[in-house]
Amino acid sequence: MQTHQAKRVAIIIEQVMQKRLTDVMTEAGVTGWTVLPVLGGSGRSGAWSREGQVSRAGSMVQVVCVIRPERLDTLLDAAFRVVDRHIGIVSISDCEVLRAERF
Amino acid sequence: MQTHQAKRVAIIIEQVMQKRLTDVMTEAGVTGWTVLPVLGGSGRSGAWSREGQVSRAGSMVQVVCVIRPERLDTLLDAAFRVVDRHIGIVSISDCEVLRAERF
Amino acid sequence: MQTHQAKRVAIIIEQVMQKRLTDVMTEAGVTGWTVLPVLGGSGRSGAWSREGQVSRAGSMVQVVCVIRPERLDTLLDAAFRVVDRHIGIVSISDCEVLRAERF
Amino acid sequence: MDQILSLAATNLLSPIILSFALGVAAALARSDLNIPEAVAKGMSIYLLFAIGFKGGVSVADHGIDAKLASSLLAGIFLSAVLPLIAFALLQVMSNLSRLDAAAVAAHYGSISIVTFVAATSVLESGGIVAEGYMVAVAAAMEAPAILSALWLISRGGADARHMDPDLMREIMLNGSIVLLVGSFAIGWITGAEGLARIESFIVSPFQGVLCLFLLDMGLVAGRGLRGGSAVLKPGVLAFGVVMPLVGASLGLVTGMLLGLSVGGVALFMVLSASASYIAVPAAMRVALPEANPSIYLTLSLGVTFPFNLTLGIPIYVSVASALAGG
Amino acid sequence: MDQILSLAATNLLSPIILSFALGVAAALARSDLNIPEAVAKGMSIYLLFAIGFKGGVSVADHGIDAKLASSLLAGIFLSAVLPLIAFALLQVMSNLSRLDAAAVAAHYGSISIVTFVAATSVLESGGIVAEGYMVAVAAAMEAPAILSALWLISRGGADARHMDPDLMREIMLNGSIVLLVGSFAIGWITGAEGLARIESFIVSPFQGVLCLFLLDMGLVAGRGLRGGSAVLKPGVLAFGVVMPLVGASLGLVTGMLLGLSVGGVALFMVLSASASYIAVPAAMRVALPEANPSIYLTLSLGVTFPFNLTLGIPIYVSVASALAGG
Amino acid sequence: MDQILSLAATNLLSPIILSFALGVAAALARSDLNIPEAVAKGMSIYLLFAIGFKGGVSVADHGIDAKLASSLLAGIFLSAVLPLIAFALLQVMSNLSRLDAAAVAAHYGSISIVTFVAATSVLESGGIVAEGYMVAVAAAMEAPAILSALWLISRGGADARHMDPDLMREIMLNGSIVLLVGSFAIGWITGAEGLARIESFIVSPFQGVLCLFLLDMGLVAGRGLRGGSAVLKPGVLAFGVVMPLVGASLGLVTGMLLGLSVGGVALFMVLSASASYIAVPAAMRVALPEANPSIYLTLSLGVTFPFNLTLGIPIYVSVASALAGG
Ligand SMILES: Nc1ncnc2c1ncn2[C@@H]1O[C@H](COP(=O)(O)O)[C@@H](O)[C@H]1O
Ligand SMILES: Nc1ncnc2c1ncn2[C@@H]1O[C@H](COP(=O)(O)O)[C@@H](O)[C@H]1O
Ligand SMILES: Nc1ncnc2c1ncn2[C@@H]1O[C@H](COP(=O)(O)O)[C@@H](O)[C@H]1O
Ligand code: NA
Ligand code: NA
Ligand code: NA
Repeated sequence: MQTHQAKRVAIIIEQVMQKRLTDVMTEAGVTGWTVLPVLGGSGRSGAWSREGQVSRAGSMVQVVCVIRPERLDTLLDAAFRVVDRHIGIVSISDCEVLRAERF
Repeated sequence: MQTHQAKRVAIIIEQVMQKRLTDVMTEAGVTGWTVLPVLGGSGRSGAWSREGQVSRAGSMVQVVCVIRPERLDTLLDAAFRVVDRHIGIVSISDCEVLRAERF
Repeated sequence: MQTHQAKRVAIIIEQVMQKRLTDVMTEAGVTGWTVLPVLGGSGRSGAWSREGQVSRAGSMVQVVCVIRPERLDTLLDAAFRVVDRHIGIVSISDCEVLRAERF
Repeated sequence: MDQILSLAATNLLSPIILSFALGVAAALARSDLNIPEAVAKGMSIYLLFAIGFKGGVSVADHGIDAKLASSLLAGIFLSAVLPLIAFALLQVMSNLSRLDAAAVAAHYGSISIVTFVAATSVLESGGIVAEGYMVAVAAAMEAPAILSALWLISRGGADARHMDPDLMREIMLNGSIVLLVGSFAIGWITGAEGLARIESFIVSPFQGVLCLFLLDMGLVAGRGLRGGSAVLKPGVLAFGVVMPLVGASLGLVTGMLLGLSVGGVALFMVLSASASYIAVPAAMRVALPEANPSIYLTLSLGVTFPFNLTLGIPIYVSVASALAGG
Repeated sequence: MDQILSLAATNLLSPIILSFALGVAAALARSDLNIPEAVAKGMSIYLLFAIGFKGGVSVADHGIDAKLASSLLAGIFLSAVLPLIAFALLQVMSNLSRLDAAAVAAHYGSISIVTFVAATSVLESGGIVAEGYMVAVAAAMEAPAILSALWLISRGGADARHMDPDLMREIMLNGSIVLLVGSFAIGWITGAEGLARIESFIVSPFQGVLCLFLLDMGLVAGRGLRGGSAVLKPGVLAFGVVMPLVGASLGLVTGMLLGLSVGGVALFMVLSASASYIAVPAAMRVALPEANPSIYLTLSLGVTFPFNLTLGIPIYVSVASALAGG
Repeated sequence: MDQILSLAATNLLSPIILSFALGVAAALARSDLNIPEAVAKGMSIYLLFAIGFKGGVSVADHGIDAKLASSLLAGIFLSAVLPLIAFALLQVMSNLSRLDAAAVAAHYGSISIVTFVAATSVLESGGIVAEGYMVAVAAAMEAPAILSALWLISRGGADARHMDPDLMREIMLNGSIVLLVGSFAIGWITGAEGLARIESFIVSPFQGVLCLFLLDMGLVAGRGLRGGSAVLKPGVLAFGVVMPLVGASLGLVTGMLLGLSVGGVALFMVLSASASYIAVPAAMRVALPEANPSIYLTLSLGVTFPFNLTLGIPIYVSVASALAGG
């Protein structure tokens, strides 16, 4: 089956920043992404879990974005502006996609 | 630690199609997969989020399947038959697995 | 944008084992991870879904860990000790990260 | 007319309608107020269980009615026929594609159980009784419309995914039908004695739960309007208000031919006038994936549902009282 | 016998049993009816809190009973001994491996709190009172069975993951034990006055919430049966019905030796007869991961739970009335 | 003093406080007891809706009060000023950075609606009435503190993310403000008649829901203390108890100047004494991401909330009765 090279960017970020991130991505011309829930985690700022949250302040989500390789830098620049001062991580991996006309 | 080459296929698809997809995968001999929840997303057909859903009609899930490289095409053919007319994306990446006897 | 090589380890494991896994990871010096919810799946031990669970006994989660390549083996050894006798899968893939000082 | 206006005013200023309005307003103002999906689902299960149970108890109380069977058949017939009318109307009023028109039509043949619940609560506060088996009629009217719409498409030669057995089972055994019919049966079997045991759960807090549920519906409808209003051309919008009136008229005639009580006629009107936004959208995503969900969801949930809730129900109840109340 | 039959009939036609049956039927018919996990969890928290609180209030009302301590000890003893009997029975009746047999045995020594709740509601509707501290006995019987089963395995030389301190804490402080004991204490401390403040929350809607909760249990049990019935050989299946009767007999003897009231004896029978499907499965996944969960879950939830709910409880209540009702 | 002690004793032994204590104890003992996020969110929506609605009905009953507007303005003023006091206190009592101190200060200017709800329930059980519009004052006091804190930071020259319009909207239209104000309006519009329709939903079960909700708050606070207590140095800890008393004193003066009833004065004290743990933390994560959430969350939820709930409320009510009850 015919597949096409792409990049998969996964951004784990605080839920309060989600809309700001996707807004910036949209401005940068990225229109496809998916948001996945996150139950908990641990990092430099300590461990947290959804259970321990009375507010959404501490919750995080994962925003996944599959894009053409040549658009990667635009996306990273945009994402970086939002993620910069906030906790969270950005990882990029290679992948292939079916139906490239969709990207 | 001993690892083995494999392929990781991630299919984001409407929840109403989930069982149809996994049924087709089972028919094609694929017996291992995991279903992850999705909170929202954006694509050619616009943005959506679980919050805005009164029915499960608009909800999506992510089906992840780790398989031996030689079985990839069988899986993609099967998945494509279900995904074809529907919204959603299929991405494939390389990975390695522990305990290959399990695949 | 400057990125750095890393490894992404995804471990799908029973929820009752989650804390045991992350404890072992912490002991091994791994301090960053994220836990994602899982809705259901299928494997050698049959199919299951959150819907069919009255107890948390059957539920699973996905623990994702992004680490420097040189620390991969430490992590896998630690994880293997917990996963060994249990159902679940461990997959490893290459990725790149922003802000490597965080890992 | 006076009665309609006063009933409409009472209705508009009731806690349930105001809660709905609050939800719409909050969504339009982009507040982050939101009710968790699981809680909303839990409330809808509560409402379905309660309304079904009470219907069954009422049938147990008043004995079985010769009109039950004919009402069910009439309901099935209406549900199957309304999509054809809706489709024809859409061809005239809008320039939707055949596919989108058929998908929309399916929604208007089927029913909205929350509209039905809201109507029973208006009837109750007006002291009007209705046949308890109307909840069974509601359940019977959920599915036939889908088959009609798919027939419309296949007749047009479009390559609709053929109604596979899985989809058929999903439609006929969808959760809300099963819960409605099941709790109706439980209420019927256990009767007044059963009701006594769970009355303080399913009767007393009912109106309050309905308020919070409509708050959520308002939030969802408001968000839908914010995102989807762009796809609704004037013709389509007008259809969202005209079609309920057409449906209600057919419901009125049917209810009167069946010889139902005032409440029964009013509920038949409500069922015919209301449009599905749960079962039918899910079926459409499977069977007609190319149809645009924004159109049918925004129309059904953002236009017709609020119209029925605020103005439609008082109109239908008043008209039923005037014509069938003789 | 007559009493058993009439009680069984009343029981079978009560809203709670019919709701359970509806759930099983919906699941077997593969309807998509389902209650969100969070809502089911919320209802179980409500039920535990209410039953614990009411037990505590009843102890506050009737003063502390000299039999409280002996009942707790007897409960712990029964919970520890029942797995040994169950294990022996399984060796005779089935050809399960030692591992699977021990895992199943652990479930039958422990208890099902929903079965307990359903039994108290049958007692209540029959006007039979029971010692309020039976909820404390229920809490005490949750864990010992697990230790017995692990001892069975280690004795057999199998390499069971040794009972680590974490697992021990998880078992002793599992959510339902803590909530049951905690709300029992709150009820005891605040007494009738505390009850008056929250009565319309924990007493009036109780039966109704139980209906919806059992609807969910029915759905889960039905889904389990659909998927897991293949693993249950006739011998294992028979065990699922025989073991509760054996357990109930021991509970009967214990309750009578303790000199409990009719209601107390009946509840002791119910606790001994019921099998865990929450705390024990979770512990087994950690301690005996190689044991097959399909076997113990399907047996406990798909066979023994429905048996107790429908036939068991009426039998136990009738027998207790006949023998202890002197 | 005697009155304080007896009120404190009654309060400490009420089901709601004991439920909170149970939650804290379970979390500290690392039990896995937990209430699903969706259920906790659902309960908080219920509580906000009920408290807002009842406030509105009470205003509808007693007619509009000339003091409504001045109370709202006073509330806004207090909310804006308290952070400045808190900030100054922190500079003296602790060695938190400017950033952390400002973030903490924002929390103490804003309010905790659950503390408010618990206080109304203490007033009710003491037969003390309060102005219904105090819920509107509560809503008005949520946001101004955030602006004050951000001003403190920008004045200090730190590069605070500037208050963008999105954040402003998020703060002003956050879910709890909208729900509180909206249900207040609905209660006001529908009045006693509206209340009659949903009374058995929003009045009778209220105390019971509050118990379960506080159980969850206890679990969250306990988990927070387990993880976060390390970050709280003695000075910061002391601030968590001193600041509420300072706030309450200002609230007392304000309430008396406004000429409110005893209940109204007590509630003004409670609002001023309580610290936010929902709206403000979310705003701080956006506006001051570098401030350490462990500090402000542990302090507000793990120290000040329990203090107010157990000792604070009885003190404030007693003082208000003594001084304003003349
Ligand atoms: N190495 C990692 N691998 C996976 N997730 C991580 C990692 N580091 C941080 N995270 C996630 O990002 C959140 C914030 O991390 P931090 O900014 O390091 O406190 C954590 O709670 C985790 O959910
Ligand atoms: N480039 C992408 N990256 C990640 N997820 C995507 C992407 N495009 C689409 N999706 C997901 O697939 C859904 C349907 O996409 P579409 O078919 O383009 O409307 C979206 O709502 C997203 O959840
Ligand atoms: N090949 C696979 N790809 C993705 N997930 C898998 C795969 N095999 C197993 N899983 C997940 O791991 C769980 C346990 O698998 P197993 O140990 O094979 O029964 C399944 O229920 C799935 O959620
Ligand atoms: Na209709
Ligand atoms: Na037992
Ligand atoms: Na304050």
